[in-house]
Amino acid sequence: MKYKGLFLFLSGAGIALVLGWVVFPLALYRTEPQPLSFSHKAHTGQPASMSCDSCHEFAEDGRFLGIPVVDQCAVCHAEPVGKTAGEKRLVEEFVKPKREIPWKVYSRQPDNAWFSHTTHVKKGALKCEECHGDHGQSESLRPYQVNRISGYSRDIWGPNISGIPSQPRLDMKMDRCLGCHAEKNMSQGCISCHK
Amino acid sequence: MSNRITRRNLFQLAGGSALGMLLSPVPWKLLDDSAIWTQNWSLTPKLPRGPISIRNSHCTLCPGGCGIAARCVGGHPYGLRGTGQHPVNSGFLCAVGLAGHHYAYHPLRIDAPCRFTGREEDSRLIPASLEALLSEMSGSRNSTGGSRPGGSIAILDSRPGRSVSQAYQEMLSRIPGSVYLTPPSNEESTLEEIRQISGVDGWGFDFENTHTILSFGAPLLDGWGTPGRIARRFFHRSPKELILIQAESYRSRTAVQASRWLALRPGTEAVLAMALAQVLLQDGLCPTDIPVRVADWQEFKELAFRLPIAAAAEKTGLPVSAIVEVAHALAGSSSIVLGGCDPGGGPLDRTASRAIACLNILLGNIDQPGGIISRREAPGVGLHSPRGLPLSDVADHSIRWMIIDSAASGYSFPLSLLQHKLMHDKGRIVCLSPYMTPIAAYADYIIPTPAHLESLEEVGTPPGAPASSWGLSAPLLPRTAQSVDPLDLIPKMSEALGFPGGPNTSRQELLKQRAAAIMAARQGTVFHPGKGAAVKVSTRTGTGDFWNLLLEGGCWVDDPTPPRPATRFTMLGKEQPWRERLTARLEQPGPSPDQLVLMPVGWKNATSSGSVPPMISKLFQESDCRSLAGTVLAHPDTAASAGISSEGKVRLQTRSGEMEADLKLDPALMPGVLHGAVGPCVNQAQTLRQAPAEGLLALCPVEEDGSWRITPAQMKKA
Amino acid sequence: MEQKNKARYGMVVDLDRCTGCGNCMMACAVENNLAPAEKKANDRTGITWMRVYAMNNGKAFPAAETVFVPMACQQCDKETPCIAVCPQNAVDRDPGSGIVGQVPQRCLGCRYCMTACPYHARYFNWSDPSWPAGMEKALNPDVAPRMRGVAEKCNFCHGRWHAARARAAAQGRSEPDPADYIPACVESCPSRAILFGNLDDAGSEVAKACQEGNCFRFLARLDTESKVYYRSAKPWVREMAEGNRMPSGKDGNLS
Amino acid sequence: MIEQTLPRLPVESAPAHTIRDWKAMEKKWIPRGLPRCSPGRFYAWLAPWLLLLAIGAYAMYLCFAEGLQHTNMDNRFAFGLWIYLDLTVIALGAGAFFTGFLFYILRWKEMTAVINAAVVLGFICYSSAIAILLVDIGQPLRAWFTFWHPNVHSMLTEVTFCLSCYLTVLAIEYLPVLLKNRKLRQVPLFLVFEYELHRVMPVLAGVGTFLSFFHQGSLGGLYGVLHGRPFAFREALGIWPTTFFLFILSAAAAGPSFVLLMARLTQFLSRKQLVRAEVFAQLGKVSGTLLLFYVLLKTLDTMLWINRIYPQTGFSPYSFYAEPSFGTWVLLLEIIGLGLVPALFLVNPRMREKPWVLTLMAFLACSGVAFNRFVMTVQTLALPTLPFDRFLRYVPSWQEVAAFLAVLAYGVLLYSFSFRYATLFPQERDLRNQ
Repeated sequence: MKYKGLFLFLSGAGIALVLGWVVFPLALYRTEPQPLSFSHKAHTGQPASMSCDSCHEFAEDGRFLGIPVVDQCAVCHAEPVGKTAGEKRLVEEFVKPKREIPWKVYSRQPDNAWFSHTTHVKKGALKCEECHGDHGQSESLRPYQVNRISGYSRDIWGPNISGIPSQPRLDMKMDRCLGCHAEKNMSQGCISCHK
Repeated sequence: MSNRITRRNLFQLAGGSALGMLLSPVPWKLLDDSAIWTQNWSLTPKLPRGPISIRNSHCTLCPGGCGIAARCVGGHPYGLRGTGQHPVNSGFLCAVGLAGHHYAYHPLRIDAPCRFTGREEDSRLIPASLEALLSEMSGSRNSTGGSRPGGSIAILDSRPGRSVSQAYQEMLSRIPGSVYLTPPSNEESTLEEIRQISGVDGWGFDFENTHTILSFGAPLLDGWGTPGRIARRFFHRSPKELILIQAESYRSRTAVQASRWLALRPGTEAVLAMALAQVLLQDGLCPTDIPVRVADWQEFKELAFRLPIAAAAEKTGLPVSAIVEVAHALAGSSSIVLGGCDPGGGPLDRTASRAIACLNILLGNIDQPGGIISRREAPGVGLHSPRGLPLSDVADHSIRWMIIDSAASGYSFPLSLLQHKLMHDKGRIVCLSPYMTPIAAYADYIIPTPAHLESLEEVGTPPGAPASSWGLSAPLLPRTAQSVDPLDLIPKMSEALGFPGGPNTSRQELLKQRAAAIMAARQGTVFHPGKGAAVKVSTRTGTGDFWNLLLEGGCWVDDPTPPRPATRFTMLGKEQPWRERLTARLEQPGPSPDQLVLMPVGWKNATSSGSVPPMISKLFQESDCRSLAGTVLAHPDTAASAGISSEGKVRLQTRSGEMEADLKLDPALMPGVLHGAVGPCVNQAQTLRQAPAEGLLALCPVEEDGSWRITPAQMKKA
Repeated sequence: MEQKNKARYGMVVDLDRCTGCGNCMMACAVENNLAPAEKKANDRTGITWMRVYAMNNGKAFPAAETVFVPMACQQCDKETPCIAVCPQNAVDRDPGSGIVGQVPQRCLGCRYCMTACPYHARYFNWSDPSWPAGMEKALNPDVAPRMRGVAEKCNFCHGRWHAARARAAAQGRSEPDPADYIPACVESCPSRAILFGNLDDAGSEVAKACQEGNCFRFLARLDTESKVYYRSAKPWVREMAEGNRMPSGKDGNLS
Repeated sequence: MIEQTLPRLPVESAPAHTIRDWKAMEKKWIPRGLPRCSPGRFYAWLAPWLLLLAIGAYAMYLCFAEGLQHTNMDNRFAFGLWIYLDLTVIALGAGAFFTGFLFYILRWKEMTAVINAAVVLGFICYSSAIAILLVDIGQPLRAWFTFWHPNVHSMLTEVTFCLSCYLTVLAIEYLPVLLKNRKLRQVPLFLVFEYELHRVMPVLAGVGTFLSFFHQGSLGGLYGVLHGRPFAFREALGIWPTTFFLFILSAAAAGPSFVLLMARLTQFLSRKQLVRAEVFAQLGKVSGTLLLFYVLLKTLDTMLWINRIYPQTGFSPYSFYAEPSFGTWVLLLEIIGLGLVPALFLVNPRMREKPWVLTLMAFLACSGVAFNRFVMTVQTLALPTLPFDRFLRYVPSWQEVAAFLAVLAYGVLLYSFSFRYATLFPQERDLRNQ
């Protein structure tokens, strides 16, 4: 047992690494269900073939209205489209009583961030996919994970627990904003984006 | 041996784990997340989310009638501003109105009927029910018969002229011996005297076209009338020149902005007015038709010359030259002489108001452009005149039930005024109020009504306005379940008092009828807040259309009223009671120089509305804008004469009692005068159980002439 | 290149027009989600991004004169005292607007900026801000509420600036319409004592007004080149404001 | 007797043999050949300080849990007792770096008599400064932002970086002092570690000197750069205001005095001679020389300040000293009473020989530095800047005072433990044998 010390040292390190890289993320994030299942693909694909901004609208004053209100759903879903249980629930629990659907928003930024979709989409000519990935093509809503400490959606930090951005980038932390702003020679001032 | 775990082995394991941890995301992510947690924790509220919209309405906190535009998130107001181009307030609000949407969350909000167990300091707040009130009312019917002369049932209406006021008056008209009361009015005191002198109702100030204003302490630039209207006349790029002469004992906010400030000794307003009248008569500055139109010209002239100018100058503390100059300045152009006083001090005494009204007549200001012009009432007022009996004119100890409606703060008049009118022992006060105010705390029953912006209300003609106006205050916030609409309470009270079958129309119906009446008269214009412009009522077709526009913040304004044919005046009254009163005032010896006088001071916007929004505490506690209630200001010499050299706690004593106050030294004050700041109580730590108190106003007894603004006082170190 | 000094926002406050009504303070407090004053809050502990001070000429009745001085962050342009001292870049000067921006979420609460500011325009959250129950529903969605232990100050209503820029983007303009970006204090002032606009736009009302003879800056000799100008026709006001403290009994200067 | 005063110590309720065992065990931790008082007496001495520490910990808890509303600081007096404390303890803690500098770099062998004590004192001063800073800032959980998003132009960034680095250095320097303990030396690893540490000590002393140089200066710069506060503002030499250099010099001057003072105090309390008189005299000489130099520069700086900065900022020369409680006596006391006087006495060899003069003058020198930090913190903030401002007053709250005292108690405790279980004064054994 000449290498007992080294063995113990390495096993201590190994246990810590497993705890840190595997167990910790599981403990840090809480998965919350979405209130309804939703397929973006069913809306953007055939036959509906809607574009992003047919539901995620821009108001005249330049504000982005974000997740559509239930009245917008009601335009098509006043009565169940199809026979699924989800459709039935949508109509009975939300559309008819005009109750807003409590969606969990993957990309919800904190209250102190000001992000104008209008500026980025209309002036900056960014595509929705550049930040939101292929969310618009998804068949179903992936689980929403919330950080137990900070209360942020996991999408802000990005899927990689190390914080090293994946390619294509999926994280939504400030350094990603700043990187793009620096690249495109856009404002770097704090209150340009903080409210 | 080698299989034993030694201490050294444990160190090795721990060392490895520590290294492993450092190479894992744990410490770094925890550091980051804990920092984000501090930015995001639940101790800071989350922001509301939703579509942004603008909703227009009217402010009903005071009679000013300002149009408000509310920025809303998800339909919920989060910021108010004046409606742009609004004909009444020109897009401006006062500081209190700006936070009007916060009233619903007032920490002193009353959510159920309640009462205090007594008037003592340690009395408790207990629940009271509407049923208990109604049964006590019906019980009292047997003992008093509901027909005591002098008014056994009184309704004190802080906002006369509303449709609810009509309903009150209708109810009272069927109850013998009842009386409809209005609280002392500050801003229209001059107009009220002119009404009595001329026997004609309906007057307004034509500030927009006037050249010279002589104001006897009216806080013109501190919330008078509709602040936006006054501000527009004074400050907005306007080609018309304006001279303001402010006669007041200290350099108030208004005096600072005035072209000339006359440091007038308190209580000598009537003397100055009569001295000015004397100069006008002496120098032949009255228009020629005035002597003909005044019935008692000779008597008045005699009275005006009673006190030599030099004597008047001494009494008022002004140089003779100043009096002469002011008289000439007033006569030389269109002018208005305006009586008033600091809102904390209530109305100017009636003798002074009468003298000021007479001065306007001598100057020929009545029915002249830029003077005091005719103003017809808005259509649809109906059977009852909005004017009630002033509270001070009711016989003492005659009222069994005093019902106080809306916006009564307890800082606009001393509670002793109310107290003296109540019957001994049996007198009861019912206060309809959304918040706990000193007056509510004093009541026997507090009935919660909807808070500001929670119910459909109306706004009538603001004080001193040149033309009548009418608009709606559409609710911007949902009503709370427990609040009671006064209109629903009236028939119940009427029935309890033995007169069933009271008015039974809904609030909306009542207001719709009024709107229809205005529409039917086809006069005036209606302002469209969305367009920022007004259109003639006669061009609008449907009543429904008109109603909807009013609900969206529209405002009807009457056309200018044509001048009345030469009005005749009786300056000193039919039986000439004013000759004696004015004489007494002119011959009254001046106060002795070492006699301190206490003058209550306040801020109209804060003392006139039932309560103040919590945010107002910033102005009182954290800036130099306003003095906290309970502060007494004095010139250092004044304090020195009382043996006090530094700021701090002092005791004030008047014939009404004694009280502790915070002395602040202010060399800007007239020596011998103490300014006692009254209301509002802005302390955020207030709870319903510890009701706000009346404060220094309790030291100010109501004089025979109905005023309480000058009280001899003593001050000593606490 | 695009972002270089598009605008340099500033103010001119006419002290002769100010009646001390407090509208600016209230409008500011409501707009910027300030909490009502705490029970014991006073002029030294309370948070008021805009505060009205009274300045007097030190004389007694009847010669006493007072002007009200609305004072917010003076938005210093040159060697901005608070920017240089902040250890973690929680304050910066926005290059596109000239606004000295404070980001409370970055702040760690050392209060060095507060000792650096000669205008006392910076405020610290000595406790968690608290609103009466339910009032969080009435918060302005465009301004983040602050937490305890951080400094805050006037950012020239940056919430309105953001909204105006978004509106401009929606309309395809690169710069906000001046009519869309008016700070709450300016908007609410009934006597129109406050002018606001782009100081670099020679045609703007502020750019012209700040050149007038009656115009001055508080503590101008400290050379911070603040972007909040004041004006008054009263010589004593100008003299005091520029840093020549006048002997007034209470402050007891030796002269 | 002492046992009776401490009925609550768990030791006392234990059976007699346990106490005996414990006493014997405790004795093994005490360095060989150094007489120390009985453990009962030692822990009785600690009890009041522990109490103070507990009260202070409660006060700090209040600030962490409910925010700094528990202090009497306000928006105008944003720095208070704690910042004053930080500045002062760091200035006094300069004894560590300066003694280290003298011993390791300049090879003044006689400093070996106090080097351990100086390191311990330095460690105490710096760790308490960091601890109180963490209470003083509003958001301690975000304190690391300074490292992640540093503003290199801020003096406070410089302070934070140097302070935390130097505290690490001090901790490493402190370790061998602890590891020399005879029980700890039984662990072979520690022995090796301690030996290795000794070899790098001169390097550490060099690093420490460099870091100290910067943060002492930056603490001075903290005020000197405030061009919005003409009272504190000084013109820059290069990128640093003159206060930068004055603070370095004054701290270097006060540091040896503080070491001297503490050694004297320890001698007095333990009733033993611990350090040879020549060493004290040497410390006094160093302190006095530096202080004289400092007084000269400070005077020069004050003259420049009165004649250049005052007129430039539009403040009248005397307005800063107009308030009766902060008259010109402040300036005179600081420069002459607590500067020139001790400096002159300390440089005089004949005066240095008298122990009481040496001690008193060292005390005055330390007070002078403390007073300078007080003036820079408190008077800077109390003075008005805007024309309608008034001179302000500030009285710390009990929580601030309690935290202040807790830091003092922490220092006493750590110092007492170090004195008992480590060799702070190597000459003690020799002096005892003589």
